Amino acid sequence: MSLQGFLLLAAALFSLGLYGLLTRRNAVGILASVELMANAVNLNLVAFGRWHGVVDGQVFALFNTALTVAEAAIGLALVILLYRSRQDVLVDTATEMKG
Amino acid sequence: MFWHAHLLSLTVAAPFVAALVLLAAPDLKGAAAKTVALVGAAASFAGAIAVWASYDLSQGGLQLVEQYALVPAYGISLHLAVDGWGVALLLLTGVIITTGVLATWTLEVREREFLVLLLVLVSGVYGVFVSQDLFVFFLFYEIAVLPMYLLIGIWGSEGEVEAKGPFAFVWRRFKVGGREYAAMKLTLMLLAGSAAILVAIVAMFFAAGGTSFGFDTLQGAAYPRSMQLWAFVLLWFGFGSLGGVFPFHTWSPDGHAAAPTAVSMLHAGVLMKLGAFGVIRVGMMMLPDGAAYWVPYVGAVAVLNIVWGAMSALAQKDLKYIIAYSSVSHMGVVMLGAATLTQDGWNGAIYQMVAHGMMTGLFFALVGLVYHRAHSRWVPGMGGFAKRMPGVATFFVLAGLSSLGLPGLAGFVAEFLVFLGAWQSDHAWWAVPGIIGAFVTAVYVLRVGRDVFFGEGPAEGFEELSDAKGTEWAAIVALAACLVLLGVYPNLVLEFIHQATTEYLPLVLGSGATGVAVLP
Amino acid sequence: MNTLVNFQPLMLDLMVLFVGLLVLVMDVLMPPGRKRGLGQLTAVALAGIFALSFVVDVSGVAFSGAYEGGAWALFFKRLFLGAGALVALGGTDHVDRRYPGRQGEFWLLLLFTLVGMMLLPGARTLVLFVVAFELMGMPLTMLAAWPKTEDPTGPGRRAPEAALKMYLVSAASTAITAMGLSLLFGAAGGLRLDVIAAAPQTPLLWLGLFTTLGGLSYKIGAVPFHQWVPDTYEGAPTPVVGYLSVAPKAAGLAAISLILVETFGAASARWLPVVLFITVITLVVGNALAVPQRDAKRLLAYSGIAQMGYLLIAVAANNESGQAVMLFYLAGYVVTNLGAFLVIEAVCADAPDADLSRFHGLYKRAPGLAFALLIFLLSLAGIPFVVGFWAKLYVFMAAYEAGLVWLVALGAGLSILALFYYLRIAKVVYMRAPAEDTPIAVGGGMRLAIALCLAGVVGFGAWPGPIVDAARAAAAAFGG
Amino acid sequence: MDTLTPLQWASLALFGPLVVALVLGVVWPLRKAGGPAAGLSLLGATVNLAAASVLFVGWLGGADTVRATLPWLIHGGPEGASMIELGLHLDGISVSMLWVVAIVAFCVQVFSLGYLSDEPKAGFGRYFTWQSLFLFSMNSLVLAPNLLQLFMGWELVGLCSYLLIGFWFKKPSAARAALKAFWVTKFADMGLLLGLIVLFVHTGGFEWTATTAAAGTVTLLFFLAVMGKSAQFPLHIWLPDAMEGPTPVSALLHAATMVAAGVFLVVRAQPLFAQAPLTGEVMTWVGAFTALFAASVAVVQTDIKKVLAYSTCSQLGYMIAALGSGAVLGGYFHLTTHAFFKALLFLAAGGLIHAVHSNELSHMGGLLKRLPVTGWTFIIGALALAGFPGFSGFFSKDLILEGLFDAGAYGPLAMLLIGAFLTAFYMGRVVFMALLGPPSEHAEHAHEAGGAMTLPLVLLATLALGLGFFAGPMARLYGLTYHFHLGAVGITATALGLAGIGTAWIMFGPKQGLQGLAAAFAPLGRVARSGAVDKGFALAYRQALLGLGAGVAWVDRYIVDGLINVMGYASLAFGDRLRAVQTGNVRDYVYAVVAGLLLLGAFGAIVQG
Repeated sequence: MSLQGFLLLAAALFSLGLYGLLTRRNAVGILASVELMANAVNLNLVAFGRWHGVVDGQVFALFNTALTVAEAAIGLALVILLYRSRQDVLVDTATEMKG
Repeated sequence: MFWHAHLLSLTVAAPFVAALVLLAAPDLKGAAAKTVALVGAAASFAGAIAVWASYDLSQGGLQLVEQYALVPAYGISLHLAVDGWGVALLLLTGVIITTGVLATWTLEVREREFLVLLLVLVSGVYGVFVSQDLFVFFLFYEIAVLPMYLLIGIWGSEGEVEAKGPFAFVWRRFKVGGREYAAMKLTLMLLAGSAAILVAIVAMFFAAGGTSFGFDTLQGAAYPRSMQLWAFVLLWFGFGSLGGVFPFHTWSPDGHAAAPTAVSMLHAGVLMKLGAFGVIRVGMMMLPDGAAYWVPYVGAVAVLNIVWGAMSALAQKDLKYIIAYSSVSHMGVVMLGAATLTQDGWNGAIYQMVAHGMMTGLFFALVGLVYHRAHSRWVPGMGGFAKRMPGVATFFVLAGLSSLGLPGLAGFVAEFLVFLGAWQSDHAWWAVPGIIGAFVTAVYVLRVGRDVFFGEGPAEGFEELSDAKGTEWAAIVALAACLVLLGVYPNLVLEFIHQATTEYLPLVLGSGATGVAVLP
Repeated sequence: MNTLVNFQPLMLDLMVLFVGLLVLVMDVLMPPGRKRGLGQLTAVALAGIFALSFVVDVSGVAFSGAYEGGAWALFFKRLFLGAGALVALGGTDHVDRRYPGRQGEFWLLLLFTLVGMMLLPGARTLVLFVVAFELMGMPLTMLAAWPKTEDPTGPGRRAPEAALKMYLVSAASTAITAMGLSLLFGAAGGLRLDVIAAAPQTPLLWLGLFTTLGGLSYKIGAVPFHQWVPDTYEGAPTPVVGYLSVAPKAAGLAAISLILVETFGAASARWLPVVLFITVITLVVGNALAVPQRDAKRLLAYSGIAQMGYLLIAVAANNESGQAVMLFYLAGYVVTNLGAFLVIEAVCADAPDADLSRFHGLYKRAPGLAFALLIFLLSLAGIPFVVGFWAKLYVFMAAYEAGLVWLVALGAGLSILALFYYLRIAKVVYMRAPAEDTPIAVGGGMRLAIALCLAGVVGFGAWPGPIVDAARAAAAAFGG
Repeated sequence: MDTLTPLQWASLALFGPLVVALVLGVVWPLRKAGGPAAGLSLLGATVNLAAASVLFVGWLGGADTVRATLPWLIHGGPEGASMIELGLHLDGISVSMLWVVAIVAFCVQVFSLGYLSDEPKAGFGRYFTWQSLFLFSMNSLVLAPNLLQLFMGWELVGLCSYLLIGFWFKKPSAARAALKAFWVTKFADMGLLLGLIVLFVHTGGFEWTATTAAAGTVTLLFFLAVMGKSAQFPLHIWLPDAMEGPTPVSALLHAATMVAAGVFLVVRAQPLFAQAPLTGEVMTWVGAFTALFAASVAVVQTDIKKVLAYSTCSQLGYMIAALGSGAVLGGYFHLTTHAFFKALLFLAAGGLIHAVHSNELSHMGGLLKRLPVTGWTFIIGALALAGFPGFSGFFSKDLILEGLFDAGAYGPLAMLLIGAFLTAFYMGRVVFMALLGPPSEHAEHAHEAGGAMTLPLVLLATLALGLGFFAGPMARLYGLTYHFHLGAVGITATALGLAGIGTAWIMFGPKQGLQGLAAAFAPLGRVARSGAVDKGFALAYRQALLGLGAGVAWVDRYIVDGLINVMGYASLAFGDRLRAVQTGNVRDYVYAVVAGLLLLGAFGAIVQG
């Protein structure tokens, strides 16, 4: 498979994630979309690393995976907090502060 | 030797030290606090007199030089020195702050804080007049401007302006005429000016090589003409907004009307002079090409100022507004003198700063006194006050006479010199509206004197009226005496002013254009 | 010397990490009622490390060049340490009172964010960049969400919303930025900044650069990536906001400087229009939106956005004096803004919000706080004799030197608008009558923290020379 | 006495009253004591009179011009710095004027002792303070070595006029009249100031001896000031109102001395005026018209002081016309004689008013019997004013008319001749109504006042009677010669004067005849009382000046300041509008971030790539 193939797949994944990010109202859905985007990035990194013939990309991807996991954990904690205080997980109902 | 070597810094610092003492001693209240302030003010006044006495006229130039490095990386240093103009303006400042503190003696609300701010402010004023470093000049200028916000906002008096005109919707957001409004407007307009000044200063700094802010460096630098043209406008706007230049004068009536007595005295008496002084000292002297180009406009606007201010004063019904507009008009005389670029015009401009400072100081002291007793500034409601306050009435008329340029009082000398300079300049016609302005002044000043003090009255509700007392007398009499002294014997300070003008005017005109000789 | 295992440049970072571990251990060992000491421990330890930073030699290279110490990085580290120490000092009361039993984790997270920030200025590879950023960012989100209150009117009730907004915007921008970084990697074939700097200038490279720039703009809250800022500042606990408003901003600017000036400095013609555009809209929007605000924290949030605009001017100057100015500005900004938020915390400690009406007549209730607030506000407005003035002045001078006269004029003009909203706070503090006359009790730590901030603001303002020299020296080391 | 030099005498004359004024001004207990203040002031006036007399006698003997100056004000011009000077200038013109002022002032002060004896002590003291200040001011004007000092004295006498007219400041009409006088003269003084500036810039000095191409401009500007000060049409409007002041003030300032300052300026600056024929022409016509106009108005006045006030305008018109046509001696001599007889008339009128407590002619009548000294001295003054042969006014008026005749100014001459008839007529009217005829009820208890009020009258009457015979010596003082010669003009004028008196006798004497003629005067009375000129000025003041002021103030407040407010308002409104962007919905924030990032990326990839 050529580099372009990987990049196209990554771009597709990223676009899917972006679409979910922009259209989901449910916080969990948004978290999942962000994960999708992160994985697109990882795919990119690995593909580019392979293409350049260096390991940097794989290292970066590893780090990135770890960070994404941590981020998701915090995100889920926040979702729980949100649910506790408002009994739902819809992000667009939290609009008390504005202007 | 110590005293002489540090005379200027001591003079500048004296009020500041008094302010620190007051700040450090929260238990000082009432007369004790006022005495501390008076000592600080009087010490600085004494310093100003010592400067006057020790300035060597035959030698001229900058004297009593002190220099301390401040920010070497940008060539900023605390460089103090006095020239002939400085001598005259230091004396003015000394008189005004001393009498201002005396006139404040009746203040009973948060007086310690009031005096702290007032004294800090006046330190800044002194500093501006003796700075020989543009940056330090600017810093002192800011010290002189900033405390105004709190001084007016906290101790000011309320007023109201009717919502009318095409912009009446503005009243939905602002309480026009109120003291918070006045304080905010004054601060914002003056600091907008400061921002403009700062931009011009930075431009000058780099155009002069980027090594020093010293006057000596900046004054002789070869600035590109194009830069001078816009930088001069910035300085004119910047300093001019403090100097009450049309149309950036509108902070002045509201601000002066709202301000407490001593603040009005200091603000109209000295602070507005800083603006005009800045236009001359920085704008014209350092940017001669810019000055040469813009001077016709500066003069025309100054003439407009004179007439506009006087005509506006004519229609005011609020005592303080009348005096405030008269300041706008009289500051026009200063700017007119500056714009003539003649020896007499410049002499007159600086002399008018001194003369108007004392005169308007006296005015505001008297108006404050009337307000303190009558609890009103509304002229149509007054009348016949002279029965209860004959002394105040007399001195009010005296101040009025000086403002309309009666010979024998300081105002005449100044206006005469300015008009003389105007007729010698390239725009002789400037003298005509100037003289008409003086006539209109006669109309409104004496009319308000009549409306307040003469005729029948006083009406009901003015039972508390009484003549000036104690320290108030001291303030009033001292200012009036200065007006007379300066009117009768102008050379007392004019010699000093003339000396400096002789040195400075060629900077603007170019060395070839003048043959002004030093006085024998 | 084997730079792979040279820990010398990381000494300070490791010390902070150690303190963090110490807090973790102590938290387990300490009885629940005595955990107040953890805050004090943090404050003292950070202050100590701050002092040690003048002794320990942290220059050199670590991780085979992936990390680089030096005067520039050290300047930032001191800023972070200072900010951390001041927050710990001033925030101990808050944490102790509001999060009983959870103090340990709070300080631990704070220390971890500090480690992240301190790593950042020395990072010379994208991996370390991302790791440092996340180490800084994720605990901050948690700190913002720290209050667990069921009381719908109590303080901290808006924290979940604040944290959520911060988190979601962050997650979105991080994901897209990561994509940008991957493109940078793809274009350059390496993660080291020097490799990227030498990369062929392809569209892929620019795509990656600008996407990354956007992500960093989110960190400093530049328009249009700023919208989380006011909501988060308004809802999150005030000491956290104070910290959030200075330290991560400095870190973000360090990162921007590394990318734009250090890596792509030679190609400034490429990015300058973009940065100028962001600068201008940040200045305008920040100032304009600060004007109508009624909540002090929210007002300061917008004003903070505007301040970032001024700092971006320094970056846009793209020269050594621009960097020096940025460092000086940040030093002043840390003490000023942190001081202002600490005063807000002192005044509104138990209130559900920081509405301006709570500041009415503060002068009568707490003259010292009122005075300190006034000075902080004047400094933010850039008024002479306090540090903010010199900061703005130097920014203007650097911009003028770089030929950006119009930007100087815009900045100077908008500073008048800024003065208006800062004075609005001063106005209610000094000119309005208080609703209640009760004096405000301020704890010792808070008092000391505010006094230190005040001393910094006034001291740097009265005598800016040493800091200017230090900033210049640090800037000279940058990119050298 | 010979031990003092003329300069020292002059200094004594100048500074004596100043010292008195300063002492009274500063030492308020003395001023408020009243009597002692008056004593001190009188002492100053006496010293002044003595010094002036010594000088006068000296100059009658033919002394040379003496001049002494001190530097006062630095002037820096392109040629270098010089000093503008102040000082003393003694020659025939200044010394004679000094003497006239000294005599009248002395008489007035003595008279005031009696006239104002009912005033409260503080007011009494204040009155004499102003009197002394006036004396100093007038002397500094008269003795001025250059036109600048003359201007300064000029302004100061204006101030004193303001203070003295407004002496009863609690009376609104007095406060208003004082203001009006000050404003009108100040308005006119703009001309003098501007003229001085033009003169200075052209000649480098304020000398009246200068020769300059700008003389026309300068003198026309000067003449504006003269019109104000010497109450020439149409700037005469302040003078009748000025009668609100105490009558001795009217005698001193508004009849004898201050209003004559305008004429004095023309005499003093004759070398300049001589270079400007156009100005002379204007002066002749304005003066002649004023003489005729004011005389006509005087005819119908019912207030004795108003009659005298208009008479003063009229007589000043004679002087101006004379000076305009080159009859310098006539103008200046008339100034001198007029000073004495008009001061006499005012003081005597004051005596009459004091006796009946009214200004109205109809309230008087038959007072000659009750106040013989006052009455007879008044008649002497009236005859002098009417130009009755042998009285001083006869000689001086004759000089004027002859001068106009010689200059060929026949139009103005005709006006002045009619004026001469009217003058005699209205003075006759006053005499017959107030002094002769049946006593009115007000006059029943009238009686002669004390010596303080009668002695000055006698002294002035002597001068009014006899001064005409000293025209020769007076002319020598001015450096001119005088020969008595009664030509056709003089005879005509005398005849017209006698006819005027006769007409008055017929109409207001015992027979009360010729009432048809009185009816003919009625429209004139209506015109006079309607105060058309006054109304014109009031209109200019209220509508033009105040209206413009109100307009300017409105524009300043609501447009100029309004725009500045709008700038603030717009900033706030902009912020308000912008708030809508911050919806509070985090999804919108994410949209903004994504959009921003994609935009940046697109910019990077497409535009830059």
